[in-house]
Amino acid sequence: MIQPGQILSGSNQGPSGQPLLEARHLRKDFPLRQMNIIGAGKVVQAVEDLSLNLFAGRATALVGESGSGKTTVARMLAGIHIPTRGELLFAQQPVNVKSMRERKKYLRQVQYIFQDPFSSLNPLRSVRYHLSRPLRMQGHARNSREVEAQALVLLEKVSLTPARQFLDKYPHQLSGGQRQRVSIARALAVRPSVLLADEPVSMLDVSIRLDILNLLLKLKEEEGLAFLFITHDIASARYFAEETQVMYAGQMVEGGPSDEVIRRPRHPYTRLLRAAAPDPDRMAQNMGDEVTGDVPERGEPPSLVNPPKGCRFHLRCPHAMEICRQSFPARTDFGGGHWANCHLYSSNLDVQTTRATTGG
Amino acid sequence: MQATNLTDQNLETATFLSSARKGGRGVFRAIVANPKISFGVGVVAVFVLAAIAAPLLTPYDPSAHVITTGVSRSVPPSAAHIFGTTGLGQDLFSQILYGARISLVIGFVAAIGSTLLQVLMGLTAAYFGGIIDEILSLITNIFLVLPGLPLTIVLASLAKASSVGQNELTIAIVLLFTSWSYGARVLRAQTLSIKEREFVSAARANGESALRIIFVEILPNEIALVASTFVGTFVYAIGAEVALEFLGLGDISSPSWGVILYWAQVNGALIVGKWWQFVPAGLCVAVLCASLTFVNFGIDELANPNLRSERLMKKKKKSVVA
Amino acid sequence: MVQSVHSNLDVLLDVQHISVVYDSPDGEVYAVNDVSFTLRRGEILGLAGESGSGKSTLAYAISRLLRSPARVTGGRVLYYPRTRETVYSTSLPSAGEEYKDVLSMTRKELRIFRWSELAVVFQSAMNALNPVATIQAQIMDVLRVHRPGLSRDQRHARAAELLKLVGITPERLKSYPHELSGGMRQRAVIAIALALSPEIIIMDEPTTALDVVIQRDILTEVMRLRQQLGFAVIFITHDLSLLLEMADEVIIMYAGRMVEKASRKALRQHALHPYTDGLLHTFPTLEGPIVRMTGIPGTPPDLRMVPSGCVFHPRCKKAWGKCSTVRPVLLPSPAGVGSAGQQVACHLYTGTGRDEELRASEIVFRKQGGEA
Amino acid sequence: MRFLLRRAGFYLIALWAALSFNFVIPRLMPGNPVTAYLAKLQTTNITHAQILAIQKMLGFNPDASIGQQYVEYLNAVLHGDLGIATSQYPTRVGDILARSLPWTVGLVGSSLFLSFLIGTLIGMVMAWKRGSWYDTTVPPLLTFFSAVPYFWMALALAFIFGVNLGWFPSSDGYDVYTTTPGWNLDFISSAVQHSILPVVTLVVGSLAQWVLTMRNTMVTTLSEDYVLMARAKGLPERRTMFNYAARNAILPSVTSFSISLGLVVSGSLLTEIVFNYPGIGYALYTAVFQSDYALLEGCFMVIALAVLIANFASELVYVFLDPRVRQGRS
Repeated sequence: MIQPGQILSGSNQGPSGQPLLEARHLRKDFPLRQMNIIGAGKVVQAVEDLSLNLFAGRATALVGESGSGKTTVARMLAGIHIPTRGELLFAQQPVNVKSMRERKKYLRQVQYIFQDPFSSLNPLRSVRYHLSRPLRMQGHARNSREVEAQALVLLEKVSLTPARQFLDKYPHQLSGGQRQRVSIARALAVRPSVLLADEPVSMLDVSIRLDILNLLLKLKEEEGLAFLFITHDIASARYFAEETQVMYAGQMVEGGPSDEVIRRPRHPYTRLLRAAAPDPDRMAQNMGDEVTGDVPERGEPPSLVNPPKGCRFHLRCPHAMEICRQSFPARTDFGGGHWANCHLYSSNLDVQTTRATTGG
Repeated sequence: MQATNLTDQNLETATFLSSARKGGRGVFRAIVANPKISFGVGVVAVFVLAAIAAPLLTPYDPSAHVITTGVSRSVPPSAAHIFGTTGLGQDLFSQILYGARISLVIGFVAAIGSTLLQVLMGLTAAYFGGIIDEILSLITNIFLVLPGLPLTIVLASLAKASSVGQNELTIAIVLLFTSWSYGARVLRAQTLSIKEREFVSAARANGESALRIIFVEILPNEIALVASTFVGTFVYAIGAEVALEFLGLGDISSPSWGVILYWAQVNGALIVGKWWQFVPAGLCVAVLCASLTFVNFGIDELANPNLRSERLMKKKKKSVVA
Repeated sequence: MVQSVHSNLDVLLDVQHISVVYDSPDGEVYAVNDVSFTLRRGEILGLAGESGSGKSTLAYAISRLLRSPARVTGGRVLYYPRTRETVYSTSLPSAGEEYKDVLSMTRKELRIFRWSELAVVFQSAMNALNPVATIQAQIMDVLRVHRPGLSRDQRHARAAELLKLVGITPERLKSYPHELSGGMRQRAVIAIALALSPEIIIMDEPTTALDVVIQRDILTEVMRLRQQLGFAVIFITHDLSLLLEMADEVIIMYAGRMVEKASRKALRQHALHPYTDGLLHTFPTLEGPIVRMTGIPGTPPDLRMVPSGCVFHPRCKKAWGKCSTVRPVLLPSPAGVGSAGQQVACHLYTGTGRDEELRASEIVFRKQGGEA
Repeated sequence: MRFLLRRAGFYLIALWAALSFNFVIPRLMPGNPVTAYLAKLQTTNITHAQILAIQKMLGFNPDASIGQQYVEYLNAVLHGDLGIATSQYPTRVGDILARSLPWTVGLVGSSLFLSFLIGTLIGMVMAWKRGSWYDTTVPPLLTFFSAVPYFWMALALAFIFGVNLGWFPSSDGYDVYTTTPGWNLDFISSAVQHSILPVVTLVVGSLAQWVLTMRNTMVTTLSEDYVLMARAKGLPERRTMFNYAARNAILPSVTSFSISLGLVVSGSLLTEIVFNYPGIGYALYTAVFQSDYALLEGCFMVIALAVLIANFASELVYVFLDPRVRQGRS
């Protein structure tokens, strides 16, 4: 067990070997279903162009506000939504999510952990039932004796001990943290190699959040699972994931090693997130004075039905320029895997970006 | 249709059912504990027992003409004839007992059939969504908006005219087809809300089949609602069946509550003051329907505790400060 | 028992031994258990605690907004109004009386007291606003009831002024709540709260449902308005790091009991109660090395089966004999420990031998930089 | 606005469905519809015109295809030609319906309005004063009354107040002997007198539906934050109850209007029979009694049309009451 206070290693070396799960230029538009049949098919452009790689034993965090499309990304990777464009590769083999057979084989490797512990378990079913379904579906256990044995192992793995006591409990007899552990155990039942965690701790009490995060870290390190960690809290992204990518209104804005992206943010939006995040070490006086520009809609992400052209952040960006309204900026690499899509850097303007007062 | 609107019944109440599911005993204890349900079920049980044990309770054959002499064959209630006799001198008490069988059977058959139809329409529309949902909802809403009883009257009278003939089964089927729409809409609404819950997407991501998700994962969480719409349909069916028979669309030869009232109306019992020809039968219908509606309120309170009348809580100590 | 008799005018609210009970089918549940504290004029008092800690119940008890089955079973809430010159305020207590006990106010007095002296900002603005009425209607009805003297367009002007105050364009007066975004709805609720420039504003997790950026905007706004208008704020949240940034004083609640009260500075430097200390170490940091942290073991308490003695002892690393039997009382921190005015309810600090060496080892452990 | 257009479209489809039912049902019944009717009539002297009338009513001319018959039937109906009422030969069905519709509309309209008003008020007060003595006595009482079949309630009221006590007339729509229909005073007063018992029957029968719907939604509305905020604002009780709680709690009642409307209309048909009140219900009764299928289907169509129009009106009221729907975001 990792001791408290021990510096987490492996957070800064680069990924080794081939990515387990690759997403290349995924795009997702949801048709806005008009009630009247003849209505023009308006579309919600949820995710514009997403690429990311998941490596065994490492975690990539996807950070963004509500409505940024981060959950849609997770659902695309979990085969719940079918991407409008772009492709998905598992162990370098393209995955055709449309075919039921291939999807089922893919789902044996990639499991989803849901956000709300109170609705991710069927209230009328016991913990035993929840674990037995995946075990039987994937053929890991054929009869109830094998199911019980493997279920007990799973409960031990998520430290719900004494396991036998939890086996026949109902969801309403468990606390939020315990329910989340059961849904993690359910995900582990199919012996996956990739776990997609959609804000696994944001609905939990502060004191038990770290227990769940540490459990997931243990699974990452000891079982070598690859993680996608979706969150709106950059501090937990830095704590949990080696890689972080930031999304805004369906567009990728910045990415790279977590420590680098969060402590030395380059994209104005990441800086805004950094400045806005509650930081106990910062005194109350300079309460984010630099952040509150006078843009009336300053705090609201744009609607995704007809999003603004070019970089969708230009409405709220203190450094917005004319070019930002026309075209989406190309990617600029800052070395060490740290990149950002922003005209401040990409259209090689000579303007020297003033050192932002916040951050590193 | 007396079904109460349970669309906003939230899932937490399902935990009540699951906590009562420690074994059959748990559910039974929960039902008996609720005063409204136990009272309602008790009264219905009395009717059912009376209907079954009819031959033991009354010596007369319901359609036999017992009173054949005297000024009028219709005698007021007396020791011999607890509820008096009909215009043709038949014993009303036995007619009501045997009649109970018909009303209960027709009501039950229509209610069961209608509930199955409601579950089928509601759940498939909600689960599959898209075009299927549009079409099924359109049909449901049309049946909901069209006035139920007139349609039933038209169907029943045409059935009577054609060779299908006039028997309880046709009435039950007619009632079935005109009573399912409200329940289907309510069930669809709730299934839509449950479908969004994450344990359903978890099951789907796990590769479970759609059928299994609907009937094993979603339906059990709606038992309270299905029970409530079943009882609501039962009440509607009884009311409609009695109304049809009152209009003479039932089998007027076989004694049932509606037919008793039909003959009361035809013989002008009202004008000549022979109240016993329509009061007992009417009361039976009212008491049965009321007790069933009571069961419905009990189910509502089981499903949505804050509907329970506050009075029970007030018995506790008065609070220090208002 | 903390005696707090304040004659000087800077005390606004003196809460003494408040207890709140929920009547549940299986007996009475103590949601708030014997809590006392004072609120000074213009002070931001943070109320921190996890779910089930009773922080919201305490705030609603003080403002007499509790709904059955909750009811106050003891204590007093002494309100010291400032006799103000501005036309908006009506001084409640009759001449000579220095304070008014909110809990024993008559219905009429309560109606005058509400919103003109104490206003509330609810958590999810979406259902705190009447969905079928315009924002303007919901501002002006308060003005019509409490400021009968104002004419219709004076009220209209005041409504527009309030919206401008919180950064919303006055055209939005005519719109309905569902037409506003999350951030704007919350600002509209704050505008309504400011309508009668109350002395106290209770904010029940005002920004929890909002995104980080909007939360920052709104909190900055609240700080600016407090500077400008001088009202006191009772700020309820589960996010302790927020309070460490903006609150003057912070109260930590656990299972209905007040476990610690300290200033922001004292809390950050030397949190006394093990639960507070644990809470402070559950926030991953944005700076410094990434170090494995542990949350607080065990699960939050079930108020129906509250552990004996100190409620926190099952989860407390430093629990010893007395903790599981005797309930600790809230006492000012002993000399040389913590800072002035800091209160804590923990046997570590009741000066009975056993706690001295435990605490000594505690200070030694901390000096070696044993934690972040 | 788009919301209203969509709803209007729906009601047109519903009307079309009602018409099609009328056309399809007789054909669905096994056996040749015309011979079945003739056998039913048992009258010996069937004039050729009657046979034609029946055939026309059924749109049944052997040579035309089903499709043609259907089209023919539809435009006949749309021109108000509902065929001949065989029971009151040669009067046209349309005329009978025109004569009796106003009575039913008056009866149903007034009793629906009264029961909605009284029921909603009682429900509101009961929820507001939850836990008082009548919160536990009124619901069971109302449940009993609403469970009583309408026509039986009519019989009981007619018997007690009409026949025995004689307070109110217990049959006919107006005093046929002394008054002549028209806009003269004594006809109107006699009509009102005659309508009292039927209206009371319908109101008592349907009251429970409104009271309980309103009470349940009011109970949930009262626990909403905006009601708590209204109280915190120090607004007077009455204003909080009406402007905040009731204003929102009334919405589900209006949407459930369509269900209750159907119930009250059905109830009125039977009540009219007991009071032989000259409305559609009575016409329907005679049609059923004398197997006059043209009149029967005519009645059904008129009732369906009235119910659809009433429902559309209730949707208009709902759009007016709920701003969220006005922007087409239903």
